[in-house]
Amino acid sequence: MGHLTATAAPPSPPRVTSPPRVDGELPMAGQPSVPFVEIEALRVREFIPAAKEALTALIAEQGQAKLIRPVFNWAGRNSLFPLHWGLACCAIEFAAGFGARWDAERFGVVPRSSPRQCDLMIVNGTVTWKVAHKLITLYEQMPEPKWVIAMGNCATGGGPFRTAYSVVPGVDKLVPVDVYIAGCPPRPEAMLDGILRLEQLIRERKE
Amino acid sequence: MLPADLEQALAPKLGARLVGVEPFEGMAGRVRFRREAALDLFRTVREDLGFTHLSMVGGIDWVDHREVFYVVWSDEANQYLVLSTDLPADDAHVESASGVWPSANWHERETWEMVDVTFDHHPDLRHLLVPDGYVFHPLLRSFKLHEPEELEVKSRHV
Amino acid sequence: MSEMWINMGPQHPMTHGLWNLRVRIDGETVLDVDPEMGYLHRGIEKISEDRHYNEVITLMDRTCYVAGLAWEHLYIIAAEKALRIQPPERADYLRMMCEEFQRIGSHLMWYAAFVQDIGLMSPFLYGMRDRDLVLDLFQSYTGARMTYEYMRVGGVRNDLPPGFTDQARKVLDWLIPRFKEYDQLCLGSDIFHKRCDHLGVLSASDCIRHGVTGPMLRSAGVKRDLRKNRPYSLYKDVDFDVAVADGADVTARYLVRMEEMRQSVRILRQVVDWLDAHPGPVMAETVPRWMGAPYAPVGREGYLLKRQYPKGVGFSSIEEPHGEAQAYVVNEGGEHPYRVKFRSPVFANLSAARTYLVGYHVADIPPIMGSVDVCVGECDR
Amino acid sequence: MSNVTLYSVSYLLSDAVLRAIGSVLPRPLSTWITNADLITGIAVLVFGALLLAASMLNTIVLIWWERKLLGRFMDRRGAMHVGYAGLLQNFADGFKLFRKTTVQPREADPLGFYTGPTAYMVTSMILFGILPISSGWNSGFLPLSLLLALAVFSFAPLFIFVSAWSSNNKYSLMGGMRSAAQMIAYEVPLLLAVVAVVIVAGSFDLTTIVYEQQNYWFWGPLAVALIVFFAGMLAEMERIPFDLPEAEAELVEGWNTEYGGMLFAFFMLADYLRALVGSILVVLLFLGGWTLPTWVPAALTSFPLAGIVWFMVKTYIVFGVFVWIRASLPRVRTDQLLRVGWNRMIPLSLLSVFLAALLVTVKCLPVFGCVPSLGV
Repeated sequence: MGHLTATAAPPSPPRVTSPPRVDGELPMAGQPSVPFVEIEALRVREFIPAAKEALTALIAEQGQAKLIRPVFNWAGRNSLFPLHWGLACCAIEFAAGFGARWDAERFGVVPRSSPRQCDLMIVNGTVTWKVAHKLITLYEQMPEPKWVIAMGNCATGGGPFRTAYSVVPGVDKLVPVDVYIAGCPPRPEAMLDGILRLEQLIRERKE
Repeated sequence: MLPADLEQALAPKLGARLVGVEPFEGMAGRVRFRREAALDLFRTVREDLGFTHLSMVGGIDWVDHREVFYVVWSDEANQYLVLSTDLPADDAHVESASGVWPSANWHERETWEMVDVTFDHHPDLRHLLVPDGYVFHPLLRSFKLHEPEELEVKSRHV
Repeated sequence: MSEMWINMGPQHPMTHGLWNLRVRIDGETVLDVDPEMGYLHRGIEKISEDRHYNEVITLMDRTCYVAGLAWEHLYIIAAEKALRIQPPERADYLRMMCEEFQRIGSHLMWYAAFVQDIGLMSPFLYGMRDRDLVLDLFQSYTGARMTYEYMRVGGVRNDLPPGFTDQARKVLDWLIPRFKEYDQLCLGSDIFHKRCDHLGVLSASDCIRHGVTGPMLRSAGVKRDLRKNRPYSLYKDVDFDVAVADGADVTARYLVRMEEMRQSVRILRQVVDWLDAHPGPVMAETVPRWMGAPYAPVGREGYLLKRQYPKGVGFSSIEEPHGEAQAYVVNEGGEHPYRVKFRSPVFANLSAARTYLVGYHVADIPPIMGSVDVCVGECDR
Repeated sequence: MSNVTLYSVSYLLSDAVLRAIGSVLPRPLSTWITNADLITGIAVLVFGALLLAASMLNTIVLIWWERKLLGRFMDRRGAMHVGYAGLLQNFADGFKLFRKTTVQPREADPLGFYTGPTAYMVTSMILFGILPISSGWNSGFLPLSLLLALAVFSFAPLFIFVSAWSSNNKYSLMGGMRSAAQMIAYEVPLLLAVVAVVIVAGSFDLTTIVYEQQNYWFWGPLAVALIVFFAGMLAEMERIPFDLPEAEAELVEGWNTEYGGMLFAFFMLADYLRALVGSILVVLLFLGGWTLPTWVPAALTSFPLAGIVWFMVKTYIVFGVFVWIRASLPRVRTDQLLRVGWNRMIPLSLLSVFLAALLVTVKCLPVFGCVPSLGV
């Protein structure tokens, strides 16, 4: 082992980390050597949403990929969780659709009570102006991607109550509707048919 | 219980404030009274005549005046009775029955918001069926229903 | 935990409809409740004023969507009184049959919803399954599962199809053992008794003070059933008992409803036998063609008033599956009723919510509200 | 058979792969890559991956099994149209939840909101690594594996409570409180029932406990302990009749009301992982693990992987009983649940410990081996 000479290795040039520049702001002199961003990252509360955003972006990117998209499409259309709520008459037929005779669970349709876990809102009945803003809130609480089925004439266009002072003439005035089911109330078969048509729509969707 | 019996029982207590008792199909009768008599009549009907159960309170808009009717039943007599009073349209108020029959509470709230009849001394007179802040009284004859298309056209012009 | 208000509704599994129960709780104890109604207020009374007498029937089916035929019956009695029309006997029997089948259907729906509230999962499906059989019967003679438009002023729309009575008897024979199964699933379980006994107690005097009727009143030991006390239609001709229970709690309401279904089966057997033996007209002769038309005439011309009816007020009250319903129909001689006012039993039963909910646990709210049997459609109208 | 274990399989796999890579690489790299330590390390990773895959697969099949069975109890068919007999239904659900947006409520605390479900999921997965499935499928000799499993099992209320509280929803909070109270109340009888098993078996090692059941399965002599353990497991798994924290009727979805997307999937998976672990523990402690009675024909026990197959059959039957209970019992109330827990279950579990001690002391245990239906 020979001893190292002082001149053998030239000193490495000091690495300069430039502070992030914000438009309209002058770079400040005498900043600490640790960049500002790293201090921010150390704060866990800020870091977790940032990491989540990056992860979501990654997943979204993956979702666009040709290989994965059909899988997600298949999964999305085969497991539609409708919101478990009942507005009016159609709610009874909605419940009958989950009964023993029709059993909507065959198609992977399981009602969930929390809007966070739903992808499908079946508006099963008359929507009044009093409940309108709650309906919109529920719709907004549902995570993307989400769909809406207007079940029955009332949800489609007000039905027999369209002239009434308290009834919204069609839920499409409030939220975007994907499938309309006619009937007053529609039979459970019609409800299942509506769900299957929605599945078809998802299958044919071009992203 | 016949209308004549009712009149006999009520007339001494109410005097001139009792307008009259008419026969009514399927009921003991229909007691018409002036609104000043409301509380006395309710108490008499409930405690002396035994009509312990108030079934419904409703209002009718007769354009020139408004009518409020109360349907009560008695278990012992196995009879219904309808009490009704006429109120002027510009000053429609009557004493609340909810102190006598607690079940009147919601019915009176509904009548208030639908037919615009104020119930004095009601414990909790606020909107029940229509949203808070709704200014119309839908069951008045002057309140007309229209097709939603008309509504849309109007709102577009506004 | 300090006191807080929670909103149970309008989207909540407990509500079985669209209403909001605001609850003030301390930990798990209920301190105060405030039902908030009107989320399904469709203005049926107002729309009726713009409608022809027979067109109101359409709204009646939607008023109470689990007991449409009972509400049709209620309205029809009041309208016939207001218009002074007498239906034929067979039509009355048919209406009774409708109402009793509807009572079974409604109670089965109640059973399905109620057992879900106490956490029983499978009986929900059993209740819906057996209700579908009743709905099949309705479908065979009215053409619809839930919204029938079957009754008309002056009678009913059409007679029964051939072979209906045999099918009805088969369904009745099927139902009786099922009721036993339901009882085994509920009353046979200790947990059911632990959950439901002495719960939501509403004594007879409280019931009367708050205008509570129907199974809730009968569960408090009061023997009041309009079919027996003030027989409307032809209920005086059939033989049945009034279901009464003591205890005024959730279990008592369960027992009353179960017994009512059995009694309905008993009534139905008599009614079906009568219908077999007595064919006849189902529409009164005095009713003009446009009023009792089997199919609604096309266009407004069909509704021209042929005859002024005498002015009058019709009042009717029937024992609807949820309780005592009343209709008040004012006829001013036109083709539309001047004013229609309905008394919904659920409306009164819910207005007493503070009396039977305060002091219990949060977990007790669903069974109690389940035992009340809320149908928001008829409450908000 | 007995010397082929999960670890030996993964070691062979890693060894073969690394040697194959080493044979094509130049000299210094190939010696480095065929290093024994590296092979061991890779083998452990493969071992973990196999465990993970097996646990995930089993969990998903378990959900399918529950849905089908529940459907049959309810007079319907359950999932049918996605894959053969709906077998792919849960994969579809999983992929869908993976794609869904995760909504974080504005007022929620992000730290607890995200770490809660993740930690719940991870601790439930660790459990699967501890439990032996057959003579070959285990993670080696863990002298205190039973204690370790129960310790990890009891982490759950903490994470449930954290996630419930941080999601800032009143229903979640109530669900979390109920969950914590319930799980803590039922830990005690659960552990005492396990003590009875340990007294009879004389070991805390799950493999030893299974081999101690050579002559008689423990459900005969320790029937009381089995009942206590079963009920305690029901409460720990939060299934009907003890599913108060998620009581759908009053608390919308209980403590996972605010969770959607992948975090909800974590909860769902972890719940069923715990259900699987609960069933596995019942099989290990009371139903003889992967062994079968001796009167069973040898052909049924000698085929490859027979231990795993029979173990899984038993586990799924035990889980079927859980499903059966779920389909036929109503839900109890919180105070009743806690009263039953403290007033009935703990005395019963103490009784079971006493009975176990008595059986060991008077040496009457071999009697159970003489009953043909019990004996092996």
